[in-house]
Amino acid sequence: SAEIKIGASVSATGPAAFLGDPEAKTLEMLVEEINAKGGINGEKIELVLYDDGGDPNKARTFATRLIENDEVQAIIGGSTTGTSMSILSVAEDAEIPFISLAGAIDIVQPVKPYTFKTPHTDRMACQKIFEDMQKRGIETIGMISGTDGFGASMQAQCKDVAGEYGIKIAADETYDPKDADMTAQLTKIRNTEGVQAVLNPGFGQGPAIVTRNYRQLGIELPLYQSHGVASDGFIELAGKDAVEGVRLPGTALLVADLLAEDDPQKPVVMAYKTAYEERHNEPVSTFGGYAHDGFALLVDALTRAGSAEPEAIRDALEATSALVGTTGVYTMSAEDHLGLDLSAFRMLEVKGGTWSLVE
Amino acid sequence: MTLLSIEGLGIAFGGIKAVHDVSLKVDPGEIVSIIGPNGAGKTTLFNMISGIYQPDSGCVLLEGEDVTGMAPFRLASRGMSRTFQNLQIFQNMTVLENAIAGFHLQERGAVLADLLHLPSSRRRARAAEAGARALLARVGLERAADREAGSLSYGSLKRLEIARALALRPKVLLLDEPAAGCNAVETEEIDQLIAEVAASGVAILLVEHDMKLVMRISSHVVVLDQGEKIAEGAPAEVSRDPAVIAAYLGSEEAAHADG
Amino acid sequence: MPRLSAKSATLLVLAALVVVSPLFFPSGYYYRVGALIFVNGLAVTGIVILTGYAGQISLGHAGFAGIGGYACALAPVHLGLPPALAAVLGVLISGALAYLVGRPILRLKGYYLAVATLGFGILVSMVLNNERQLTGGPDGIIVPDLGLRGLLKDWGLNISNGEFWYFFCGIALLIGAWIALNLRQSPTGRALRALHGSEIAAQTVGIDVARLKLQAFVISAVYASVAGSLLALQNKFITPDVAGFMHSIEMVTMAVLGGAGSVLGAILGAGVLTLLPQVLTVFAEFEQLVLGLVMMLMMIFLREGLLPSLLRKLRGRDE
Amino acid sequence: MSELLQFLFSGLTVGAVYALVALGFTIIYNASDVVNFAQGEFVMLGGMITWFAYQAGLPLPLAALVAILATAALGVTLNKLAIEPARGAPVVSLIIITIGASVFIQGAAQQVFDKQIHSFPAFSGDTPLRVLEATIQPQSLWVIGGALVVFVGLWLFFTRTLIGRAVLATSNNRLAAQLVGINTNFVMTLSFALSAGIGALAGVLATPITLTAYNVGIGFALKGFAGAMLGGMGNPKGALVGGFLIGLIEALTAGYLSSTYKEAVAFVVILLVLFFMPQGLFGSKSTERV
Amino acid sequence: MLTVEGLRSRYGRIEVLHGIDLHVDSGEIVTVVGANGAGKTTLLRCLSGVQPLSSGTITFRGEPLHLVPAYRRLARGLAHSPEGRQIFTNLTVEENLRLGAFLYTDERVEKDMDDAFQMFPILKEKRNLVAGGLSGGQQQMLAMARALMGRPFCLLLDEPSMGLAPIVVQQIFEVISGLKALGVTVLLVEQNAFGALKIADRGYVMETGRITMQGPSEELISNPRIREAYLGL
Ligand SMILES: Nc1ncnc2c1ncn2[C@@H]1O[C@H](COP(=O)(O)OP(=O)(O)OP(=O)(O)O)[C@@H](O)[C@H]1O
Ligand SMILES: Nc1ncnc2c1ncn2[C@@H]1O[C@H](COP(=O)(O)OP(=O)(O)OP(=O)(O)O)[C@@H](O)[C@H]1O
Ligand SMILES: [Mg+2]
Ligand SMILES: [Mg+2]
Repeated sequence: SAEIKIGASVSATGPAAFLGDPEAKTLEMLVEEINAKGGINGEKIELVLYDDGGDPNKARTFATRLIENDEVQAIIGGSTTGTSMSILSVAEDAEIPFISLAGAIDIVQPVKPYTFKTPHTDRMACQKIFEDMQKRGIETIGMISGTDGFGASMQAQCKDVAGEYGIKIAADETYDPKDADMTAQLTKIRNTEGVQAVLNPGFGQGPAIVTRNYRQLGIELPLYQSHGVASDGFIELAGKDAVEGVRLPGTALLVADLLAEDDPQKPVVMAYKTAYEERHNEPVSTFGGYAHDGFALLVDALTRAGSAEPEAIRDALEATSALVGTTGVYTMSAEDHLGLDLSAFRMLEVKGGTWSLVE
Repeated sequence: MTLLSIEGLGIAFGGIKAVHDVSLKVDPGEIVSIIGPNGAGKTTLFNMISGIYQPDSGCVLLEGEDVTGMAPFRLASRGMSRTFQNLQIFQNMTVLENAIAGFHLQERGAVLADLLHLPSSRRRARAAEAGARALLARVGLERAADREAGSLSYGSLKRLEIARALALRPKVLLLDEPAAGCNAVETEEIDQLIAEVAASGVAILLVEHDMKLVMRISSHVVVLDQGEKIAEGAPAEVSRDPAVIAAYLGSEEAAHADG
Repeated sequence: MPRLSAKSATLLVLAALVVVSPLFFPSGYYYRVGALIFVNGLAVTGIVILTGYAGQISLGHAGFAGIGGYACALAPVHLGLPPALAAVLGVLISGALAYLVGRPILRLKGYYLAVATLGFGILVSMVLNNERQLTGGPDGIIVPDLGLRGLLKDWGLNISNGEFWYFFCGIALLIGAWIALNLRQSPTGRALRALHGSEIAAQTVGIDVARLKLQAFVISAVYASVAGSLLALQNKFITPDVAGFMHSIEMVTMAVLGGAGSVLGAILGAGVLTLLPQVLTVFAEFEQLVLGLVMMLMMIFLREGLLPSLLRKLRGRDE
Repeated sequence: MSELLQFLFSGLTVGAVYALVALGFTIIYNASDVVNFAQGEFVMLGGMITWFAYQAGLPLPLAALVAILATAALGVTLNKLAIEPARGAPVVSLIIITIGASVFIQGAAQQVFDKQIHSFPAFSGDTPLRVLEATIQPQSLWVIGGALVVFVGLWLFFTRTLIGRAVLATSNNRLAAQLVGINTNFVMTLSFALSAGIGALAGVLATPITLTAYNVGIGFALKGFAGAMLGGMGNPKGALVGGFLIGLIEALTAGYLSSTYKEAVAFVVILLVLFFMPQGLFGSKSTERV
Repeated sequence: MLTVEGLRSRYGRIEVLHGIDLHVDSGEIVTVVGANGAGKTTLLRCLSGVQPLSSGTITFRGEPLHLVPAYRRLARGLAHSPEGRQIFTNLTVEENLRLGAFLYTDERVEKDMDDAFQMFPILKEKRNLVAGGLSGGQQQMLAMARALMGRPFCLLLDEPSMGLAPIVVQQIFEVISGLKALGVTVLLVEQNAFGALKIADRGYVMETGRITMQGPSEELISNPRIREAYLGL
């Protein structure tokens, strides 16, 4: 058939279901939407979606399957860095464009011809946070990170980039994503000389528990969370009282209603947010947004390429310019297969139990 | 030199002396029987001799060497073999394989040879199998060779254990109630087998409650009661000992009763 | 007609499967699945030796797979070893570690052994996760190419990546199965099964139980390590997941599901559990549900494992 | 000093959760020699069902009761449909069945409920209690109290009641148990109901602290298993002490040594204990004479 | 009291009992003798319900028993002291006995326990010790005592004298005879055929899964074939 076949392998179950589940739901929704509108250049899109459970070995198998068996023209997916790395090596070998939904910079650095990615990097999140800290005159901080892929990767990036902002990490603690109590680590941080703020990279329940324990211990220092928990669910889980004053770098999606009317992202995020929440009856998350953007990039490229040849798609992807997504505005080039800058992030703070923009 | 000699062996469980200061000797070709009431400490004595329990006191000498508390598998390689009152069968293997297992010391070799199926490994295995079949025939289990050991009746298992113990070609053989679960006729077969083994120069230590068997084949009888030796001597002598009759036999006829 | 021994029959069936299956493969993806089955089959064959023969449970064998895999990732970079030698290094480290760890913990029995091995596996995976400088942390690390395919190409044998790994792993599995089958019928194998039946009786026939268990543990660790190396080399990428608890559980499940006492059975189990998720993608949403259900049903109705139970049923019908 | 106290509170809170899970393991193990790897799923169900019932408008105590009863019923179903039909199967097969059940329940939970993380209010509010310089959540006291109550209950059950003795007899020798008139099927049903109920209770008590989601079961199962083995499988005292010990070791390691390797330290301690006490701290050696 | 008709039983595919007919009248002591592997143990296991029948019927006190699950048979009055003793090795001697009386909660339990201790004083000495630590013979006594705690009308005994000292063997046979006075019916499987036949009223001879001979004890004792094959005379 003349259909365009797009493959996806995401972690809809398993430890990274947090990421993969909204991604899968988003992709299914968007494909349906676009087909209802008559497809791209008149051709319908068929989505072949697999759940790799966050296992890189499985992801590699599914990537092989998508390419060799299902003969897709492009792949979106790889919710975690590990699965993305697995998929990209297959895709590069087969010369099929691949848009990764994972955070690590290694995925697109060094640039690989067929691999792109949508999420801002952990490093950018760290930079955004440190910028904010700088503004508040914070120089010494304590970190408490999850040992999962997300937490560990961001922990490393933040440690790496902290010096550039003149920030000293005086305490560096971790917790297992399944841990139930972090008061021991937080006590240690509190008792560390000179700590002025605490930063918690991680996703899942860990950050919620950290936030609660933080208040339980009565720590008054500013608490920074990561974009890993940028969702309304986090406020609910951590409890409105505990979460008051917490800051984190988030995407426009989270504060869709607060965006200025002239904000270029406003229409895009509002459309996605309304559609998703209506359909799935659960709040949108940043991660679903990555899939949204990945799909938008692909649709945009397909439209411009006017062909579903992998080669043509790749070229068109690389030529993406000023595409407005939920995460930010993408402008790709041969040297940059991510195409976002720090402006993609907005510093948010919980005030009165809801997100607000930090000016 | 005595083949096996035990000197002042003793052990206690939770303060209770199960065996206390027991000494005895066995020479090649001899059958020494240990009798005594239930709980007298016979099996415990066996367990100490064969290295399963560590004695609290005393020592075990095998061919003049002190082997007290030595691991069972080392004792096996020095020529000690035994059967159990509570059957210890390799339930997950066939009857034949159980018997072959008894040949372990003769058939074992380099693991690497086994992994690579080298001719030496095959040769050893073949020899063991032939030996095992012969032994099964000797205890009347040749027809059951390929059955799963777990599916044998109690009496047959008892005999399988004897076959396995004989496979080690022991210098000392400890038999714990070999005739339990066998009727009079079957007991006689076992009786003969033991006598033959002894005649071939093996030292045999026997625990058995079947007095007919004990009286018939023992060269020497040791009587334990509450962990202590209360009498010893020739079978006929012991069976007339009033202390033995009171503690164990119940009546003198019991020693000669035909049942 | 002389009766085929179980060993020759198993090897024949396996060899036939490896060689004939590709005739029916519609696409390259099937080679990939085949290769995965062979790798898992190899790991599980080690479990057969440890659990099926010797009756010792391990919930930490993925740790050895992790060591094998990371050896291939790290040794070429840090020690400059070629990947194939790195795998050998992995085997040596796994074997040595199994020896050191096995000595104290193999005294434990049943669930206590299970929890001790579990602890070992968790320690390994924790190191792989947390020593980011060295291992790349949870995000994983790139594994250099084995280079053998290039070599084959130079010799005029040009096969695709998928095909290469399919046959390479297939051969590895055949060798692994051959060794495990040799062991079973050998004096050592018999001694292993004997200690499974009764450790006390095994001792009294002269079997050095502690040593033999240790040997089985080391051998099975080597199997896991080789499997881990093969996986890493063919994926060209590795994450600490290979060493994770779930992977250990998966290995044991494959072995038991297929029939832990039989090499062919266990490999069959590996096949079923590797294929199942691929087949179940049709159910997407219900994949886990169905997987759990299949596991339960198979164990309820084929309690000795897939192959032994099926053979028993077949034989039952003959008579 | 206040630091130490804070670490101890942390360890006790987490340890109590582990202890509750470990206690859940003991019953089924005592009845059947099987470690039920689906135990963690019972904990998950306790939390998830409570949350859903609570969302649906039930008052929290009633929601919790519903969750415990529903989970107990599920435990019975699991026994009837999966464990009983497999009677006589080797223990490894039974373990695989329980693992299969765990996978199945998880799969079902993500269908019936959702994949989100949930929590419900703590029973006695969130205002931390201050002890010297340290603080503890009121909910922690609930969990610790729950672990102690369940322990005492189980201890009395196994040592003081004939039916408790019958449970032990069933695992020790099923054939003999039948011969003395014990309905071993009933014993199994009862064990699964109790075990699942205790698991669910753990979930109910712990969720305000640990939060819950469809996939939290395996983590609980693992730590509970480790705790039970450290204390000696099958012994309620062992489960209690083992669970608390692991919690305390983790908290103290995180506080004084390294939070990264706190679990490693816990497992090293387990390995050390087992090296010297192969049956765990309180496990009784089974006496089989030869 | 107990009637067995056409009883067949199998282990897997192999049938080991090929149609057993036998009956035990109220108050009788009946013994079954046979060589190793004849099927005696299997027969008793069928009667107590722990081994399934493939066909045949068992009638006990006028009611069909073969459909009653094993654990209810003690309540019907049928107790079994099995081969291999099958005591609860992890429980204490006293707990073993109490579980023997699992069905009862009245005061008689204490009295029965005293009786058991009187019969086997060694058990009283060891009452608080774990049963697994007992010697073989002591365990055998415990198994017998535990069966009696169930207050049976009919007692199935599988080689009760195995591993017992001669003095206790005499005593056991006296106890069994004594049961008769108490109105307890006994079906006794014994390798000590001579001793068993001496106290039994009637006997059956079992060979490879079939009953090949039966009759009053005296008759069997004097039968030359039996004397040669089982009594070794
Ligand atoms: N492991 C143990 N734990 C506790 N007590 C033990 C243990 N082993 C032996 N005993 C005690 O030691 C005593 C001797 O037991 P042993 O088995 O040696 O007796 P025996 O002479 O073989 O008796 P039988 O003729 O009944 O077999 C018994 O009272 C027994 O309870
Ligand atoms: N679990 C089993 N599986 C298969 N076959 C069995 C099993 N148990 C017993 N058999 C077989 O059934 C037959 C009868 O065995 P049973 O134990 O009833 O004999 P028995 O008369 O009690 O013998 P013994 O005097 O040796 O105790 C034997 O051939 C035995 O091998
Ligand atoms: Mg004894
Ligand atoms: Mg019998």
